[in-house]
Amino acid sequence: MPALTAGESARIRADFPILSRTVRGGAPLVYLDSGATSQKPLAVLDAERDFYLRHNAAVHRGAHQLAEEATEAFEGARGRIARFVGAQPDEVVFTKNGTEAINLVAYAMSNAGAPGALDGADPEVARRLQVGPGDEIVVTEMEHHANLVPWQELCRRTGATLRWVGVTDDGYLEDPRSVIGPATKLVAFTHVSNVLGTVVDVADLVSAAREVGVLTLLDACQSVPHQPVDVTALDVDFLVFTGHKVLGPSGVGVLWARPELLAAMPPFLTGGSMIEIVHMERSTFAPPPQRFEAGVPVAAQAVGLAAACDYLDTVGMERVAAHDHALMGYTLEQLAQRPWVRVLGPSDPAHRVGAVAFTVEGVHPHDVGQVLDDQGIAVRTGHHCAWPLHRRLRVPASTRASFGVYTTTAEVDAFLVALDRVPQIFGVSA
Amino acid sequence: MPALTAGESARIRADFPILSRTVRGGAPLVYLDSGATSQKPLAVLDAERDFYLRHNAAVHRGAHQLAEEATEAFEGARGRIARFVGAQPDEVVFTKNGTEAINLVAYAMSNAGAPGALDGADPEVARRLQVGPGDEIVVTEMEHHANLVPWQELCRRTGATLRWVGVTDDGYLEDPRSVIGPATKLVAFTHVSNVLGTVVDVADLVSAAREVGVLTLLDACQSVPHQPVDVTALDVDFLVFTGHKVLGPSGVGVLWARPELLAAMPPFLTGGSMIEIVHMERSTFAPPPQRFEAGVPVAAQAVGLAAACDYLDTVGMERVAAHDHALMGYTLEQLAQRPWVRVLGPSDPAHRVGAVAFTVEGVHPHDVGQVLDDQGIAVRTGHHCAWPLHRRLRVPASTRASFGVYTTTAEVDAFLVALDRVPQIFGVSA
Amino acid sequence: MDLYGELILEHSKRPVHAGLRDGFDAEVHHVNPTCGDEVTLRVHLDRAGDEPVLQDLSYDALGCSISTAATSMLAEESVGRPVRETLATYRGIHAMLMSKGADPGDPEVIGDAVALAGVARYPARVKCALLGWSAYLDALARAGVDISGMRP
Amino acid sequence: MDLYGELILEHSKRPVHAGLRDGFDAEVHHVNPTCGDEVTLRVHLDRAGDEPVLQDLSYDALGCSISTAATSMLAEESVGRPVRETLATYRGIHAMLMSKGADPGDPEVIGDAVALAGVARYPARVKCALLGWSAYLDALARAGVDISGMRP
Ligand SMILES: Cc1ncc(COP(=O)(O)O)c(C=O)c1O
Ligand SMILES: Cc1ncc(COP(=O)(O)O)c(C=O)c1O
Repeated sequence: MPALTAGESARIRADFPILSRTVRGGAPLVYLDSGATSQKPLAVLDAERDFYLRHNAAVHRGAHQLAEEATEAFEGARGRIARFVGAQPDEVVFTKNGTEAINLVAYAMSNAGAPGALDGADPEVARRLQVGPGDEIVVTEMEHHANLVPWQELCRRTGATLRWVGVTDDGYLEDPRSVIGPATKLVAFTHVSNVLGTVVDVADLVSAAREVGVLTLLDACQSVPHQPVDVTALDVDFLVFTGHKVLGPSGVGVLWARPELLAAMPPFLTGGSMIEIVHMERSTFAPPPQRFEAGVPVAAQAVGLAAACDYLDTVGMERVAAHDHALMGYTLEQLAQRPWVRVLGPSDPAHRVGAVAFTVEGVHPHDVGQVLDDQGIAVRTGHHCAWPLHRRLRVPASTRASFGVYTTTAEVDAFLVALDRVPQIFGVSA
Repeated sequence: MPALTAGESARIRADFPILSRTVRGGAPLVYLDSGATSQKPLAVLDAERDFYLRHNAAVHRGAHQLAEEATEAFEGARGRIARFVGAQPDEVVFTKNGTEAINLVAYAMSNAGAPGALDGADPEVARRLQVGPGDEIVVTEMEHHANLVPWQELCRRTGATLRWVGVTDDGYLEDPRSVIGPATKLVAFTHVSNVLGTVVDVADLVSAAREVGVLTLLDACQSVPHQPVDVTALDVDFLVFTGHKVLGPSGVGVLWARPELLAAMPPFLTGGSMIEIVHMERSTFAPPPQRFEAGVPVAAQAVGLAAACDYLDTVGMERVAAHDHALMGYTLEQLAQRPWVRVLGPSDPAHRVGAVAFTVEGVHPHDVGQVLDDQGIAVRTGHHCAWPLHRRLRVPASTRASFGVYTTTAEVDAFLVALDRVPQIFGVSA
Repeated sequence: MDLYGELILEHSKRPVHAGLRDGFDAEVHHVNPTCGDEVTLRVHLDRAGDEPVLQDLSYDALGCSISTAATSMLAEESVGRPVRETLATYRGIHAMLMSKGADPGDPEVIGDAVALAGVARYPARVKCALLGWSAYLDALARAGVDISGMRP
Repeated sequence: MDLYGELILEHSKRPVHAGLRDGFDAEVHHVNPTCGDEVTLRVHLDRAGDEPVLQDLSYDALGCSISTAATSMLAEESVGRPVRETLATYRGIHAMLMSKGADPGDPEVIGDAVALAGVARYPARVKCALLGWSAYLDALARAGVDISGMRP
């Protein structure tokens, strides 16, 4: 699959007006922070605005024509987004971001311990959802805080124990089978590290989990923007991603789960639109996905995210992946020529997607970022919400350049030129 | 304070393009469903779009110029929205909707029971947040499901007991002092009923709660859109409202709380941006409001909501209230002339805001709504997420007309003309 | 308001076979959570012959004219017939209601329910028209009839 | 890159009074959670006279050049002076950093810290420049000095 041509790149960039702005007194913006959040094409902004200007109403709460149209737009978006990851519409739950989607699962699991919470659920599925003292939740040492802290808190609430698969010096996962065992209830791990770009061997972790019959949750926040993702092929039990990193608006995240799990899970947020019958004394709940979408939902945002799926599918996710791969290869190759730069994570571009984090010998990553920013290059500095991973790699922080579908090799060049000023400014040897 | 003039109304309506569309084969839209969700003025849509087109970046997560601008826009919005309800910026937490804001408090209270969750908190405040068997949560019989089901579930998780203040036949609250007592931990009640329009006597409930020294939470989802609201004057401990009902975008809600409560409360959603230090074994959390805003926040939506506050303050909330009052008086007066209509709730317009729910003798509310919808009048039918209230008033459901700042007397007239067809169509006596 | 034709109003005011009767094989209670419509429905099967026959269908419906009329039509059309045939009626009604107005319904197959054709233009009301039917399918399933492949 | 002037680079490479020394009244540990910068800081007060004097300020700083340099300047400027005077310096630095570039800082009041004036143009870095100062204020408070009214 070929990378994007210069002409295609130019056409894509024209859909993102923010990319032609300048920063810091006239420097053209070079946005290499798509790992934090992506920019949005006009088609996404137009879809959201069109929803508000023509169909806005509370979805699932009215019978008048606007309410019908809004409901149809919202449920249409659910179907579209489901298709983007090879899922069925009813298996897709909308949340406000990836973080809420992970918390939803963590809270459903602790709520499963409340009296009556699993009444009517398939007993075998119910058993898999229950967590208590002696049980273990397994994560990895390369997780984003969003896929670590909710599990720490689940353990705090239930008395379970958190364990983790370690990371090697070169940014791969250690053997999961030394950690996953009969006490494990759930293995929650990232598809792609938001710092190292490492593409995790999902099949290996899934088979390790299957061997002991436990649940798996995949944090796909950093893979869905860059490569085709198919829930069936991945064979996990839960998958999470977030709209704002995949050209969509902020305020919308996605939880996909196997239907039998959603059917058994007790609710997380409760209120309107997720109920079946409400009495003052007690309530019963609607079937999924409604059971997990309390309150007026993020309808305009879902419609925007569906437009983002359309946009990416028009480019073609295989080509998006090829483009990312080309950028990754070029960036690693160029950085390798700079001995004062230490790239974190795998040196083989075939094992990486989306992001390149690095340190400069003798210069704090913040200062590196500042020098880049002053030349218009927007990168992220700090621990990128993966503090334990940085501790593991014995760096206090790092500087990260990350790519989007609109990123070009020329931008990588501009980044390199700006980077080359760092040694001189801080008087370290280049 | 005078109601809006015809000229002012016309100028306002021009800011809401959706109001000039037609429905059901050419009927002009008469949108009387603002209680479900309000329409959005162009200024709000423009503010959101402008944020995406010029400043979009992950807030609080970067040091480059876009990230600075996005953070400033987001925190500026927080300050603006805080001012709208007489609060300080740091006392305002953004959620995805009103429902999440209420769940946040309910989960913080059950999480308070987890080991170590209140370490470092002021012991007196900590005690007020802890809930267990023998404790009581008090709500009212007129609550929206969003302010009922989360408390039922809190009781399920903690073993506490739910109690409620009853509703009289004419839609007022019964004496709260028969329910609020020494076992009460929290009194959660609505400011304005989304069905009856009843304006609750907040001062009375707050003083009943104070007499026994317990917390109060006010669901202001239906008051903030219609009248000036000031957290200091109301003197409650928590206040919740939702952006989409107050001319703002969907996907943003607000929790206001006294700073000493926020300071002591354990987190609800956990992940990035809400932490202080993260180790694999354990984490510590940031001060409020960040502690309660995990993940990339709803920045564009907050910016949109701030623009909605600007819009309403330009009209003037006192005048918005006067306008609503005029519409309410006129609607009640006109409906009173139709003996086949039973209006639910107080007959005195001075005790009502925003909504008029009613039934037609011998015709199901759905059918009433359908007849109206077919003539372009968008109203809501059903239990309006307040099922126990309908049961209490001995009606299976109702039809509700609700107002926004853009609603006109002419629209109420169109509604009445359409309504007058109901008796004839269903062969009941008019 | 062509939606509310004579037949619908007639069925909703005087629902056929209404009321709950004894001697049933299964009883179910279904609600439409968005609006609060409810139906309690019982099926009584005759399994003496080659295939099960719906001997009685009794119900108590609380809801709008569409849901009440639809349940009444279901009862009128189905009582006394082989279950298999009633399921064919169901498929016909379902197809009509999902057609957004394109399918007017075949009176040979669905009887009085052709009067519900207008409902297809109002997606939010389709659930009302199907409330009784979904309760019926559920009751059959609980009475041990294989309805697999029946829910489109 | 006028931000990284001689003085900042000099202070960040050779921070003044760096290292943790014994004989202190209070020790605090502050972090900047968005980036992971950390500082451990100790104050040692001399309370013999009319007003407390900062006898020693020792610290261990892990962070960017801005936060390290700012902490070094704080130490250089403050050690040996009455606490009251160091708080005046703090107010001067805080005002400069919050001015978005409008206030260049008065060298009479804040000393070498005028070199940090450029930081005011980068809101996300202001926290870096204040990390050591906020630790210092906290340490004073824990050592029993009334700093009320000091945090603007
Ligand atoms: C009184 C009241 N409380 C809470 C809510 C919940 O708000 P949201 O749906 O935005 O979560 C609503 C509206 O649906 C309401 O009317
Ligand atoms: C790997 C990973 N997981 C989870 C998240 C959380 O996503 P959000 O901030 O949208 O909740 C992010 C991004 O911040 C991420 O990079």
